Amino acid sequence: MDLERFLILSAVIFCIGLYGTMARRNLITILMSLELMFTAVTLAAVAMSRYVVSKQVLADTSNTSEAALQTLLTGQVFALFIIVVAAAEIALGLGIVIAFYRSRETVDMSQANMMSR
Amino acid sequence: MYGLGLAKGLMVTMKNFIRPPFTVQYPEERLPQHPRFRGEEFVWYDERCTGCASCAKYCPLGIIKIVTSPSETAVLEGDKYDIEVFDIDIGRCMFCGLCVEACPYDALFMGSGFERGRYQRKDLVISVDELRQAVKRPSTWFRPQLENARYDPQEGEPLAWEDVGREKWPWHKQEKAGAKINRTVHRGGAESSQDKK
Amino acid sequence: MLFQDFIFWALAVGGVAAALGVVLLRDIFRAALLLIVVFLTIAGHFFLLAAEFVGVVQVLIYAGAISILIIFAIMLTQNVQQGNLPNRLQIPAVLLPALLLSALIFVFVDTDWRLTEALPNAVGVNIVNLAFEDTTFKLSKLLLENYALAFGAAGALLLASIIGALSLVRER
Amino acid sequence: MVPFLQDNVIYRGVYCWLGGNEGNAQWCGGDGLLPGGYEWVAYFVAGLTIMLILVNGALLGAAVFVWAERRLLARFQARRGPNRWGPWGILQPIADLVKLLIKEDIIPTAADRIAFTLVPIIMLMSLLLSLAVLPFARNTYLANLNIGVLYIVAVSSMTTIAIFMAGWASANKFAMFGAMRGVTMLISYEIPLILSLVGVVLIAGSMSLVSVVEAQYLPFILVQPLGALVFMLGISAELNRTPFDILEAESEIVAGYHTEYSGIKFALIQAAEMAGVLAASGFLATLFLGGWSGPFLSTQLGALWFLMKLSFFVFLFIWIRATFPRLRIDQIMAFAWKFLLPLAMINFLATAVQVYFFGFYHGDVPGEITRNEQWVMAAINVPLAVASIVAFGHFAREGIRVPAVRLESIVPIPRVAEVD
Amino acid sequence: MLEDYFRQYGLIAIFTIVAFIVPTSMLMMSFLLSRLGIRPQKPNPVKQDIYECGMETIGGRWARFNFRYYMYALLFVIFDVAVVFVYPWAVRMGKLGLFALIEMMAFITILGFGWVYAWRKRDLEWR
Amino acid sequence: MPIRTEPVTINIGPQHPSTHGVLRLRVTFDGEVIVDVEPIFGYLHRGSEKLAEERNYVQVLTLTDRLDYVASMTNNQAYCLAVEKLMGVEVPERAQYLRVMTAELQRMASHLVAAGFLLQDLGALATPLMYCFRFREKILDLFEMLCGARITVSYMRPGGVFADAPEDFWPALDRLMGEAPELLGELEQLLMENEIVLVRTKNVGVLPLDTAIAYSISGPVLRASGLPWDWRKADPYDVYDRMQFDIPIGDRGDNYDRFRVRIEEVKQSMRIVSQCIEQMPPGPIRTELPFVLRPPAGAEAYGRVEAPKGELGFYMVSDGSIAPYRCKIRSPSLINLTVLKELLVGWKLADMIVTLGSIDINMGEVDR
Amino acid sequence: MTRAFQGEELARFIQRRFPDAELEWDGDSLWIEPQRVREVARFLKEEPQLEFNFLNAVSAVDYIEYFEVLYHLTSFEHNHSAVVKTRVYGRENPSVPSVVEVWPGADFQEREVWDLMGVAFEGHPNLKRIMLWEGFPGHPLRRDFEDVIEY
Repeated sequence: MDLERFLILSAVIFCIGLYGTMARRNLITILMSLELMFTAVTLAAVAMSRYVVSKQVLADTSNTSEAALQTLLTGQVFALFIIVVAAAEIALGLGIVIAFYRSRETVDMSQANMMSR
Repeated sequence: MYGLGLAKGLMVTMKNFIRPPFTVQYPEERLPQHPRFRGEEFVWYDERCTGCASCAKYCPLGIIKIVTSPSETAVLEGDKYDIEVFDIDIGRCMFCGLCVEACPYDALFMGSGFERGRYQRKDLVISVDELRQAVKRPSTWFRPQLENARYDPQEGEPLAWEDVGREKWPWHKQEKAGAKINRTVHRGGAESSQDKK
Repeated sequence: MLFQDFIFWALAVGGVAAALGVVLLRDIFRAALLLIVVFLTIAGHFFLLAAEFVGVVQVLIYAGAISILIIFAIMLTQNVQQGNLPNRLQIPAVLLPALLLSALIFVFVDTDWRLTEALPNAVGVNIVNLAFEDTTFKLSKLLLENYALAFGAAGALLLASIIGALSLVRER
Repeated sequence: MVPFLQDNVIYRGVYCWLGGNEGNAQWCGGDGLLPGGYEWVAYFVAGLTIMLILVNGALLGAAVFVWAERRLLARFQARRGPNRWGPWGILQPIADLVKLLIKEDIIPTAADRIAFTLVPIIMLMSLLLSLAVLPFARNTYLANLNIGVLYIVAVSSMTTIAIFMAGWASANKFAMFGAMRGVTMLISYEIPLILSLVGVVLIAGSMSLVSVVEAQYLPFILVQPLGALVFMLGISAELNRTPFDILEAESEIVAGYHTEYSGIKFALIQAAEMAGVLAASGFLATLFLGGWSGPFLSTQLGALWFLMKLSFFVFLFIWIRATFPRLRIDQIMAFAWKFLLPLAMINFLATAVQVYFFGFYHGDVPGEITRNEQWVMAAINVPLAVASIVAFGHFAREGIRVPAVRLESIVPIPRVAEVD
Repeated sequence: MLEDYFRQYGLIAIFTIVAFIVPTSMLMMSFLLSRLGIRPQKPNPVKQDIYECGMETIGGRWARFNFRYYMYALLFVIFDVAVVFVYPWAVRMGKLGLFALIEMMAFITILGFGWVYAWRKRDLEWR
Repeated sequence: MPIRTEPVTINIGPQHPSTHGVLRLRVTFDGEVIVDVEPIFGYLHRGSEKLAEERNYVQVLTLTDRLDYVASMTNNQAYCLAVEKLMGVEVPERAQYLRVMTAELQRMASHLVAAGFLLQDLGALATPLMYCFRFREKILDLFEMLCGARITVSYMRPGGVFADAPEDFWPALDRLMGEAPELLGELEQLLMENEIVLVRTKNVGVLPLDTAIAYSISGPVLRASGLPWDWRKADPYDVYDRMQFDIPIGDRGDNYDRFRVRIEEVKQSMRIVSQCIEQMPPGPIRTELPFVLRPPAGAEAYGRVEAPKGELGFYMVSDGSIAPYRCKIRSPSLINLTVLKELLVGWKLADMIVTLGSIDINMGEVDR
Repeated sequence: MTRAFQGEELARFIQRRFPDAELEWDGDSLWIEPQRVREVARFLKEEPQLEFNFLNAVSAVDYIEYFEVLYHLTSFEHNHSAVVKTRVYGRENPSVPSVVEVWPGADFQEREVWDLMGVAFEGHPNLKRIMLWEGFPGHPLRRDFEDVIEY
């Protein structure tokens, strides 16, 4: 149950984030919900990395060299890259929100459909 | 080089760190107080005061209250007035010393205290009884005779009324002083206080 | 394992509650503070999963940097206390994640995972222990050799986001 | 018994006293109080002992520091300082604490009560947590994490959030000013702070503070002069010490982010700040001055050496506070981004090249920089530090020129002839 | 050793709880003192007003702030991410060799461009 | 389109750690930058001018002590000059020398306070302030020796000074003049080259000369803007025409120049004091005047001095009675404040406090 | 020495520019008509031989039947000074043109005169009470002011 509970937790947080992105009007809340989803995915990746082993490693059980062990950490590397992407995303996303706010004086998503004007 | 000024500043503070501190531990250790210091607890000589109320008149704030009445012998023998009330409201006093400057008989002097903290304003009013009973260590402010005698209110003995005058009591000597005050008057202020020292 | 289980459940309950707070609270500043709590609990999970470097990066970047950026953006825009309003799509917004969640849970439970516990102990040493000891040390090799290109791309992405975000926000 | 417990003096003592069973007899030399199978109790008690030391050390240290700062500042200012309570006024902080404890705790009506109350807790918490990895004597620490250096930075970055919460929750404009300024400054100084430690990590080959201390054949302040300088400046900004105390600049924004705090909450915030100085001095001593290692008897007198080095930095902090005025926010930002950041970069790149060269020289045994090599690095890095400070100094000194006051003896001559 | 790892982090977890309890208990103590009547608790509207130099607060409570603060936060986020990535490399610099060194230099240089860009565009200045 | 940041209006004062008394500034900020300033004062208004109409000429003197309570000697001097002009009285030479000497000592004390508080406003945690006060304390000690009070001296009288200096005053003064250069040098060393002070004050709060003149600025603030105008030189009163001294002026009129000019003026004051000690003639110290003065009816006079804060003037009108008919006080602090808005708009909050401090106002004088 | 202009001397300057001005002089003071204050002020500031660029003080004296408003002027260029006065009659709404345009330094001084003496200055940009609070009854420096505040 070790892996599953982490994955389920990750799924729950992901879905809460999904709800937030769909149900809220404030652009900043939407971005915050996106961040929730990002972290949920990161959690899943790290949990996988900790508990799930790839086919090759399992097949080649005699190989305990560093290189093989390192493949176990691929999930963590993924998590790191996700964090980088999340940071870039939030920087640009909030930049867009600020630019939006600058032209509309609001951060309300329901006003965003007037973008074509 | 950048930072040289900062380093100089650090050196200055370090120099002061090593030096003994400049301030003193107040109640235990006191800075020398100069004889001219204008302070509280006015020194007032009943014997000298005629109740003319010049001081009250010249007080810029009007905080001196004087009530006098002629003494029984006043009309006949030319005695001075009895002083019934001589209230000084220290709470409003600004210690300018104009009352002392105005006193023609050298009866009022500045004191040299500064520690008269009270919880209520009305306790700050000095009454005539307090003035009579107070230890008489007048400040030498505006009293050159005391200053010439090098009188030090902090160290010196309390002064009697004969010792503090600017002149040798010319008007009391003959016709006024004897009626009320049974003291012989024969010593001048300046010399006598010097003698004491 | 009792202690670890306790920590897990405490963090999980706290994290889910905080996450719900993030999306449901009306006061957007408090929502942002709760977002920090979510990040911290997830960092705790990372430590539980023996990923200490990822955990500390999570604290540093998510809780320490991204949340500050979000809070600043909130302060820059209006209506802090009433800023987090729901929109009209409440029913689909509840239904879709609920569906997705049930599907995901089904998949997670149903899948037959190849677990690391299945790895045999080679030469008397637990391979899992070996693999997750000093992860930072091992991560560096992966990052800089196996994923060198991605690493370079991350640098480029960061550069792009600096330039992009600055020019978006800059006052002109 | 795991190796990490064997090394730790306090763990070992408590463990042996309580739970030393047969399996550990070879290094405990006897049985403990508890029967076998209860090692976890011994372990737990040992951990709590260190926590007790850390918590009490931090809080008492903060109290002593308050006293020391007030006394020393007074001496720097040619004053006497508090001297009524106890000998040399040493009981003054206790009196202050009692006063603050029984003082009315006012929460403004407009404030956000929950966030307002949480602030002191978070501040003290992040401070205490950062102490967990500090080795304050040989093998004496709560935990020796592999990511120790980053752990410190990460945990102490929570203070930023607390400061922001304080400003926001107070609903006070001065507090908000202080908080916005503070957060902007703290985050700006975090980058050079993190970068300046890379050099240390490069030489030590590990982020664990214990390894860093062990790798210091020379104090790293010589090997990494730039790193030490940047870290020192960065940490004094993180601690809101002069000249970076804009977030509680009393002459401008009253008390900054803690304007509305009173009573015990104020005491806790102050305690966190004061203990923060101690913690920062501890980190400086550990990372750059060799921590518990001393010229002699560093095994026995480790705590003493550590304390001495810590006091040195504490004194330095107080000295600087007594001397310098405060910078303005734009200057502080320029200082971080235009002066400290490039210096940290230079330090890090130079150290990287040096370490690479020495690693290459060693061949197969990397990560171990010997004493002589550290001397060589010091010889390279000290002139480099001076050179780069001079080079980048002029970015920070924009607008400084030689003082310009002239003396004029004459009033301008009137154009119309004077009629006398 | 994973066991060692969990022992250490277990201690940190306990320490977190202790570090939470210590300030909280001090707040509780103060609260109890007010219950016991040792500490006064006499609120009134003037006392609980916001401090603004003795005058009533002008304008609303929520002041929106200048976006210059935001620029620094933006720069900070990006640089923070970048700087953190230096650490895994730094701990095994010796083993990774020239390629990693060059790669890290390249990474830092790329970010250096961002820094130079921000400098040239005067984003590092407080205008 | 820029983000519309709502300007924030904040009260700085009257209860603020660094507004130099009970001055209230309603400041509007955009971020950290000042958009608008409105000084509001009157919290210390005592109606000195009205009070003066109900007191005799000597009693009014005690009111002047309380105008700029950091520099009572110069206040006394200005008032006495005005009354003497009104009466047409000559002052004995020795009294003039004593006046000049005490006024210069007072100027040193006042400038030290100004410099110390300026640095306090810069955030220097009271260290320079303590050093300044240590110096000032020695001067105040001399005042106590001379006239029995340290702050509200009431030393001068129309027609002279009330008493000659006691004998032990002169050695004490010599001692002070001996150690003054070292004390001042320490202060200069601590601050004049300090990079932080330089970046904080140079080119900050620049007051161009034409603005300064248009806004009737006087005193060190005017001189820092570059005009060597000093009433002691331009229209010498008492014995200033016999004194050798320079007028320090600044280049740009920024905060640093104002600070620096004050420090230089302290040095010049030291020069004047030592000249006074050298030239001090024997003789009477007070023209014999009745205690209650009665200037001729309809007489009016404007007496002014170069007070440490600027031109301090007393415009007196007499109706022949024992009290002045009108006593208008031209207070430099109030008039120097006029330019505050010009000086502050566009600068930052931190500069505001420093600029305010560099003008060196005294609320006792502003509100009167 | 600062040379104090005699009233007569100054009057001649002003008469040359404003021939119809009604002037009085006595000793070193000069009286002008109140409605002409701003013009004369500008002339005094700009005339190259006078150049009174510095306004020392604006004062007002209550002589019961009229208010006298005084301008103490100094020229930094020539180091001379002058006193220009004007009389305003009437106790209800006495008013003088403001000289803030000419000398911005008159701002607070005119406000002070208005506050304490009750002489209004036409054209002052911000004429409101300065020392006392808004709504204070009367102008305390007038000779006939009676204290109505209950303490």
